[in-house]
This record gives sequence, C-alpha cells and structure tokens, in this order.
Amino acid sequence: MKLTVNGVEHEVESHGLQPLLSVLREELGITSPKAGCQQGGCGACTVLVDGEPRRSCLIPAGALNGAAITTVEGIGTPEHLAPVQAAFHEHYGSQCGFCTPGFLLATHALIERSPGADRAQIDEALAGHACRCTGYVKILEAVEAAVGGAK
Amino acid sequence: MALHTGRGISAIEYPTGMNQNGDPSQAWIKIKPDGRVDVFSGTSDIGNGSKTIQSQIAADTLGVPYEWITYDNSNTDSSPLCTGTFASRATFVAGNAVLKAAANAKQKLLEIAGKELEIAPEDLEIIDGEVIAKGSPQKKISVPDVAAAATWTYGELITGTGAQLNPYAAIVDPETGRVDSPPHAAISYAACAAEVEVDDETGEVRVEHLWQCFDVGRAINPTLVEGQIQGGALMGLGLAVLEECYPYYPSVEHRGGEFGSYFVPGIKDLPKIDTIILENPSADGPYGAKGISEMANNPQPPAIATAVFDAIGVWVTELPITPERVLRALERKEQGPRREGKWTIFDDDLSVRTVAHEKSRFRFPVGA
Amino acid sequence: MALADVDVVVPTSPDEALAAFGDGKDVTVVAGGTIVLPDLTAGRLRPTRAILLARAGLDGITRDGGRVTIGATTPVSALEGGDEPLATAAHHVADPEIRGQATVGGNLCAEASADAPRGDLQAALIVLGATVRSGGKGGERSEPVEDFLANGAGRLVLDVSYDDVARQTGYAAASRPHAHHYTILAVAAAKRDGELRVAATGLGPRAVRLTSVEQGGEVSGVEARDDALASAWYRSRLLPRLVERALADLEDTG
Amino acid sequence: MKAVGARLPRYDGVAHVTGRTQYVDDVRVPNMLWAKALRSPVDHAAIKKLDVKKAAAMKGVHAVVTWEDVPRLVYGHLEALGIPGDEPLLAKDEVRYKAQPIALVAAEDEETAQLAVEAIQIDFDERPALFDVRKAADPDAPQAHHWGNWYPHFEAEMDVRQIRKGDIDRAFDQADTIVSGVYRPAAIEQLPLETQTALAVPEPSGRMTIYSCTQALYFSMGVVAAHLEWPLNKLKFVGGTVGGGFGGKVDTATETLSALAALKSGRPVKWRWTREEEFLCSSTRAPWHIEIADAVTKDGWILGRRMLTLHDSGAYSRFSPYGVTKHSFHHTGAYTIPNLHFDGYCVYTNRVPTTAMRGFGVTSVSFSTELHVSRIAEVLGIDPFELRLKNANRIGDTSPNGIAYSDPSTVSTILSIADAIGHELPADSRTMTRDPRAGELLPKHLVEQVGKVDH
Repeated sequence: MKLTVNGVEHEVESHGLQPLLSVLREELGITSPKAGCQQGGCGACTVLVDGEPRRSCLIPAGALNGAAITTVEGIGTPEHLAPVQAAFHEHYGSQCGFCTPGFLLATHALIERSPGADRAQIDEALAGHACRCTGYVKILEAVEAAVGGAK
Repeated sequence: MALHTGRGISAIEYPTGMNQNGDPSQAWIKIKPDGRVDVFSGTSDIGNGSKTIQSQIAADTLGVPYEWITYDNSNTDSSPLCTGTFASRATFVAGNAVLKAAANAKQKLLEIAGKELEIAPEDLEIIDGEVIAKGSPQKKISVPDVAAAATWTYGELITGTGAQLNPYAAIVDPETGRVDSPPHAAISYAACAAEVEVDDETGEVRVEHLWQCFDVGRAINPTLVEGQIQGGALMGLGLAVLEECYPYYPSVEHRGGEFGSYFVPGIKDLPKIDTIILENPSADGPYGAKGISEMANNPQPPAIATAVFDAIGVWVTELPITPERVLRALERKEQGPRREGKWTIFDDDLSVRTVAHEKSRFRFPVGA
Repeated sequence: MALADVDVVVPTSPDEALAAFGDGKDVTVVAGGTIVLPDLTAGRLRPTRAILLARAGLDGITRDGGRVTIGATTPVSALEGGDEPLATAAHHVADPEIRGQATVGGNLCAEASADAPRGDLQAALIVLGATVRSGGKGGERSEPVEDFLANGAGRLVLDVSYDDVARQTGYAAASRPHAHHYTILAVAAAKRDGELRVAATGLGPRAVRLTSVEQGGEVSGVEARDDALASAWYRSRLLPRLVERALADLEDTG
Repeated sequence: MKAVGARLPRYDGVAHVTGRTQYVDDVRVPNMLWAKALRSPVDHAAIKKLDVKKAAAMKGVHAVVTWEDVPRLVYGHLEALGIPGDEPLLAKDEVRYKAQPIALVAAEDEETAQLAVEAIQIDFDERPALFDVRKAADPDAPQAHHWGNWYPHFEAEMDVRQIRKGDIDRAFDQADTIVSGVYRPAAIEQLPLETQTALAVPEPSGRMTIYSCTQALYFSMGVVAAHLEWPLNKLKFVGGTVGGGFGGKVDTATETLSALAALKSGRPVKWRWTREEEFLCSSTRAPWHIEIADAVTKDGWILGRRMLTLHDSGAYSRFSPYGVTKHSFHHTGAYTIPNLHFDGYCVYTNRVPTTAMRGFGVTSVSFSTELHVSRIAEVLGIDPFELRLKNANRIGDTSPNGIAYSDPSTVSTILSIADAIGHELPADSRTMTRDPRAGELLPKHLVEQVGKVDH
C-alpha cells in the first residue's frame, strides 16, 4: 500500500486494520502524532488526510491507499516555523506539549479552509481537542493570532 | 426556559513546598570555556515551565543573557536530586537550589575575573555577560574571557552547586496538631469571583466569567504564571460542574473508561477569564516568588457553587454540580435548612448522622 | 485470531461490498471506523474477516424522484446544512473531525455502549419517516428506520431515504454533550401535512418514537437508563422539557 | 536585559510546536517488548489460584512477572516520612480493588501480550466490598484493609489526625448562631494527555535505564531501587519531559514492573497504559466527605469551627495520610478562627487508591470551607466580601497548628476582586490591610491567638 507522508511516498506494510496512528508511529517512526487515547476522544493524534484534519487512531490503514498525510513535521521546521507554529510559540499555546501537534494541525486546516475564522468557528474546529494544561486561553490567543495573520 | 445568572466569590490560601518540609532540591552549574552556562537540575517539567523559570533564575543570578543558558534535567546520572514537581515547589524550592548554584558559580567566576582585572572579587559585578568593576565601568572583562582564562590560564573549571532544604517539621503534637516550626516553605493567597448562568428546567450550569487574583510573590515569567492560573481555572471549572470518576458515588457503577464518558472541559466550556497578578514578595523565595500552580484550581469550585445559589437559591454541596443535582436541589428548595435553637443545620441527608450506624466512630453531633 | 491473520477486503463497488458481506456471518464492517477502531485497538473486538467500506461507492446524497437518498458511508458532516432536523442532529455529533469520518450507516448500526448512548441521528431519521435499505441474509430489503433499529443487526446498510417534501421541524438537545460525547438526550420533531412525528435519542440503546406526544399527550411509555453521562432519573426529568423545546422550535420554523 | 520578570519564550517552546519534544513513548530502542497487565476484575476477593504457565509458554511471550518475582513486594511511597507501606506491587493473596495489578506480561507486541494476559488462569473467592466512607465504622462494615477501615499510624499511633486549638465548647456557647453543612467534592481523574508510560532498558553493564514520565525522577528511582533492592547507581532514570502530570505521575505506576519484566526477559520493555487504564486503573483525586459546624456572632465573627473529614483513600494508603495532614493544617482556609476541633480520617474503601492531584489535601478545604463561609454570610445577612475581609488572616494571626502568618495577602486579593467586579464596599472595609490586628479588628476572642512572626 502506498502512503505519502509529508510529501514522501512510502510503501507501507502494516496490516489493513492497523490504525494510521500506528503506521505513522511504529512503522514510519513519525512520532508527533500522540497516542493520547486511541479512542478518538482527545485529538492528540490528529493529522491531515488529504488536507482534512482526522484522528489517525480511527482510520484503518487499509482505507488509505494513495492518501497524502501531513503531520506537524510536514508543516514547518525549527528554523522555518509555519505561521501557526510561530503563533503557538509566541503566545505560549503549549505547556506540556503533548496535545500541541493535534491542535496545530486542526488550526492549520481551519486557516486553510476559513481564513479569518471567527471565534465560533475556532471553537467548533478545536472542540474535540483536549488540553489539560492551558485552559485553552493561550491556545485561543495563538489561534486568533494565526487566523488574524492569515486574514 | 428560565435562565438565571448569579455571582459568588471565594478567598483561599495554599502552601508552597511539601507539607512539613523535608523535601530537598539540588542543582549544579558548569561554565563552558566560552562562558556559556550549563544548568543541571532534577526537576521534571510537566508543562509548568520549570525549564524556563529555572533558566531565567540562573541567567539573572549569574548576570548573563537567558540565551546563554542550557538546561538539562534529562537524567539522574548528570542531574542531582530534586524531590519532584509537586507541592508547588518547582519554582520556590528547586528554583532556590538553582539560584544558590548560580550564586556559587558566580563567586568562582568573580574570583577568576578578579585575578585578571587585579580587583577584589567583592568589588566586581556581572551585568549582561560582562564582569565590571563597581564604580569604574571602564574596567571590565567579559564572562567568555573569564571562562577562557579559567580553562586555559588557571586550569580551573568554574562550577557552582546549590541545595535547598527546610528540615522536616516532624514534631507534630498528636493531640493538638501544633508544630514547632513552619510546616511550609511559604503560603500564597488568592481570591476569585464567578458568574454563572443556570437553566432551571434542565439544571444545566454554564460558567460565564471567572475573575481571579493571585499573590504570586514575584512573577518570574508573567506569561507562564498566567498560564498556570488560566489552566487551573478550567480545571477548577471541571471540578465544579463537570468531572467525576464515579457518577453514582459512592457506588462504582458506570465508571467510564473513555473521553466519551467523562466530562473533561473543552474549549467550548471556556468562560471569560480575568487574571490579576499581585506581587507581595516572599521573604525566602527566589526573587520573592511563591508557588501557585496547584492552588490555581482551588478557588473556582466554591465561587461557582455560591454563584449557583445566587442564581437559583439552592446550595449544591456535592461536586460536581451536575444538572441532576441542580434539579434535585430545586425540587427540595422549599424545605430549606433545619433550625434548632441557635443552629442552622444544612444537608441532614448527607451527614454521617443520617447515613452511618448509630454506633459508628464517625460522629458529628449538631443541634441544641 | 491474531490481527495479522485477519482477512481484509476493500470493495470498490456496492456489488463487491454486498458480495464480500454475504450473509454477514463473521464479518466486521468498518465504515468510518470511529467506533470499530477503538474496539479493535483495545482488543474488545477480534474479527476473523473485515470489510472496509471506504471505497465501496456507498457514499453521497441524491435527490431524485421526490426522494432524498443518503448513502450508507456518507459522512455525518455531509448532512450539516441539509434537511432538518437531520442537519442539526448531525451538527451535535462529536466534533468536525469525527463528523468528517463517522458515517450515517455506522450511526444506525452502533449499539449503545455501557458507558454512553449512541445513534445521534436516529431520532431525526425516525421523524423524517426514513427507510433503510440493507443487504445481507435473505437479500436486499427496505424497511422503516424503527424496524431496522429493532431487527437490523447483522445487516449491511446500503442507504437511507426519505420523502423530499416540506416539513416543519424541531430539535432540542441537552447542552451537556461535548465534542467528546454522545448526546445525553435529544428530541427531534417533524410535521408534514398535519402529521406530527416525535422521537428521542439517548434514552436507551436506540432511538424511540414518542407516540403519546405525537397524539397530543404527555411523554409516556418510554424508559430511560443509567449510564456514565446521566441517570435515568435525570433523563426522565429532562425529556418533557426537551419535547416542549423541540415542539416550540417546530412551531417557530412554521 | 533582566530575565526575571520578563515574558521570555518557553525554553522548550520550539520543540513543542515542531512536534520534536521526545516523550517516553517516542523513544526508540531495538528489540523492544510491550507489556500488558492482568488486573483484578472484581472489587474485593481472595486469590485462590494463579497459574501463568500457559501464558508464559505462548509464542512471542518473553516474561510473565508475578509477586514471586519482586524482591521487596511491599514498599510504601512515604516510608521515609514514617508512613509504613501497605500495598504490594502485585497482588499476592488478595485483591482489594477492581483493576489491581496481578501480573505483567512482556511480549513481542501489545496484541500478543494481551492474549497472554487472557490466558492466565486465576480464581477468586469474592468478598463483600466497602464503598461508602460514612459506613466504614459501622459494626457490620466489610473490612477493606488489614489495618482496619481507617489509617492507624499517625503520630503516637493515633488513628485520627486531630487539631485542637483554643476552647471549642466556649466558642459554641458564646455563638449567636451555629451553621452546619456537609460537603462532598468528587473523585476526578488527573487526565494528563500522556498516559502512564515507562520503558526499561537493561544495559550490558548490569545497570537498567528507565525512561519515565514521572513528575519526580529521584523519588521514582528510589521506589524502584527499594522494590528491586538495588543501589541507586544501578539505575539511570531518563525523563524530565512529561506530557502532563497534575499529581498522578507522582505515583510510580509503571517503572518498577517494567524494570522487573526487562530483567526477567533480558529485553527492553515498554509499558504504555491505555486511556481506559488511565481512567479505570490509575489513582484519582480522592473523594472527600466533610462536615463543618461554625460558631459565629451576629456581626460576622467566626469564633470556632468543628470539622469532621473522611478522606476516601481507596484500597491502600499511598499519599493519603500526607494529604489528610496537609488538609488539617489548612482547614481554616484564609481566615483566622481561634477555636478549633478537627478530626480527620484516612478511610479505606474497595476502590482504586486515590493519590495526589493539584491542590492535594487543600482543594477539598477550599471548596468546603469557602462554600460554608458563603452560607454563613447568607444566614447572617452580611455582605460576603465584608464577612471575609473581617475574618481574613492578618500578619501575626496563627494557623490551625500555631504558626504565625508572616505575609498573608487575603485582604488585598479580596479587595482586588471586589474592584474587578465592581462590588462596592464601605470605607472601613475598602481601607483594610494585612497589617497586624488592632482596634475593632482585634476583638477579645482573637487576642490569645496572636503569635510571633518569625522573620
């Protein structure tokens, strides 16, 4: 099965019922998506599947042949942070950091889809992402800054 | 639909450091040949930002830029003991250890600089990475040059060690609880106001606004301390109206094993949050700081419960204040507290006097 | 059986899906995966054969001949902004990421777990008078959604359809459900040519019709259950309030 | 530029936002096994039979660890503070809560480990279980713990944590009004996004490297060393970067068993708890049962407080005695109450042991006493700000255990909040400070409690 991850095409050998999360983490060694719950409940494993944010723990590998996956590793580097990464860094949108990759990708997708998204749209896009550290205040500040920058 | 709003307040205190003390933290520092600084601490950063805070403390205590600090808490082979990141101790107790280690390293640095400048170390200070003669700022040597001199001229390694320990306040009188020395490193204080909206048909409580004021002693990094207070606010909100492991407590039935069966606060629960930081410096904290991260989730539940009373006139004293508890309380609203002599007695149904056997050791007599 | 030995079929047409499904014996169907994958990961579900419907061509919404037909693997998100009260019910499901992946068919087939109710769309489909077309043992069949919920276990949903006509509709739900949860309780209502249909989801394992309400009376004849999200007591208190609100919503849309 | 007081960027910020921060689960070592635990399916039972032979013989299984493999089976997390141990690392003769670990399997992958767990044969004799702390001292209560149903080892082997201050009977006699209430904050889950995870790697030197998500590297290392009966220098803990803790990762939950499985198999072993385990098997914040009766005057002075606290410790002690002691030391909250009578018990029940969580021991005080103070204000018809300001601790006032407050800021935080929400206060309240009590703010009943400030 072929899978393109962050622009690189891989021939994937995982079983068709393995979740994408385990393909990324265990087979391909891409560790930014986190196994926060493996129940679809927390958003720590969210990646972009053909541009759409999806919980990678819920998608069986067998359903993905030919899909293009983007993880946080694919949107920016320490030297060249993507706007959404820079906003999270500048606004302290990350405390322990474990939920951060999921929030970044959900926000990245929101900005692509709705530049200038309002508060209600932000709340909706991030509603399923759990963060236990920040109380969402600084996450929201970061997202609003990133959205404002995109507008 | 009948929506009611209400407000409530609370005021709280909370100790910094382990109760009864006895919780050491240690740190050590070495200066590289180019003057850059390696800080070794055993403090786990659980998101609270202790890597940043302790680096800031080290930078200012040494007098070098923050960017010169590398911070290593990664393993027990190189890092000394820290009792741990709990009891709001990472800034105060462990931060003090880093401060002492940095002061110790600074002293050695000044001694080398003193030899180079031929000025007594006590007449030198370090500002922005330069060792400067007090009163004669033209006489100076950079910290990198001092470090190089230590390495290549004097054959020395500039290091510093520090430890912080308030001895264990072990002597607690078993009868009275009196102690012979303060059982905490510091105490911090906070107050909070909450505004809620209650739907008296569905029992749903929505927290609309939280105002919080914390005395942090000194905000080593104001943004990080705000982050602790804001994060605590939502955890306190969760405690107050959302979360419970045992929905039918004390029964263990229907305990949920997934996010889908546990009400963790989400971004849609976020109320307006106003944060006020007061700085009443602590006598013993690093730069006057106190630890406030834990208490950050303590003031909201009572303020929210009081606001619910203000909104609909019933006291819900079991947490969380679920829609069910609100509706059950409203159904018994007319009943009110029991009055007996000068006693006003609430919550008879919850008390041991109602639930426990009459011969139980657990007694709480009320009434005239 | 170890996962490595599980036979996985990825059909590329409805016919292939039906053929792979056969009589449904020992087959695990994965549509969106939002319910099945966690069970697989946790080892609660150990399939012998699995069908992934992702590319079976069972998705899409069509309006044709006075009917609206929703393919089984149409994502829940595709219903948002469409016909009420299905659109609002769909919007109440989890968060956009889950809605983009969870399917209409999965929502009809999901049994409530011990922890929480499921089937957020069911009440809305009931009040729309929807018909479920399914395959499996005995071949293809179509039946009202209530009948399917009662007797549809072990069948492969192909699509759901309802009449494409104007209705007054209403919806009300407990606001407690968060993005991480199923709806504690929701009531959907629809009125067409003077005929009122009302149903509730969240009371038990599957949605139920509130016939006494449809006839102008109080809520009666339904039982609620306890789970991790709410007690039967609370649900039974909440239900009449939500019925009032759903009917008021319906009158508003008049 | 000064670093202290500056809004400097997080030291770990760039790593966080690029997904490069390495948590335990992200560490990659070759030949790694995965671990799964057999846990009790019942609340309380004697173990009649435990047979792991079939599981150990399964293909891909490399170690099955039971109580027999643990050099020191019982080690108390707070033994250094004089709190004796009571909890076996793995159940031996009995289980006291649903989810109690009984065995750990290390296998080539998680699925194999889980199948092996299911192949372990175990029989129980179920016993009655205790869940309601209020009924723990009833004559017919099931016995939840071998020490009895509440902790018996406070100082002088007291079975209750007491505070006695002033003259409580006189305070109740002198009161105009006495208000009593019951407060019950719930168990909640710490719920860090990173579940409990450890990776134990045997080194050729005979040492063991343990990658850990602990909040306390040295503390957890001490716990592992005690169970293994090893000196500290045979262990290397790697961590310090934790995906959220909130108190739950002060428990050394995964490290010791992972190390034992690594020792037995000779291979690196990772044990990553599932979210379901985190919810159902990890220790929670404790539920508390708190009864308060406050003796008050009609002009709003709190003369005395009686308080009974029952702390639901679950099946074992862990940090609970510490939490109850801390609770007792702070049971007057931010106020000065001169006459106190407090009894606190650590009560055992057949639920998952409870442990530290943010605000440990005091969150329950803040909730119960502050809500109670709000009730008093309501009963007396006094403005809740004014009632609080009057009783707020001042410099020199003494705590429940007799320590003089040196820098209380209750008055200033309350005034800030009044200001923030636009609550108007009379001038005498508005101008209050934390300065030592004098004049009207030092009524006769508060004179005796004033103490000497140390620094």
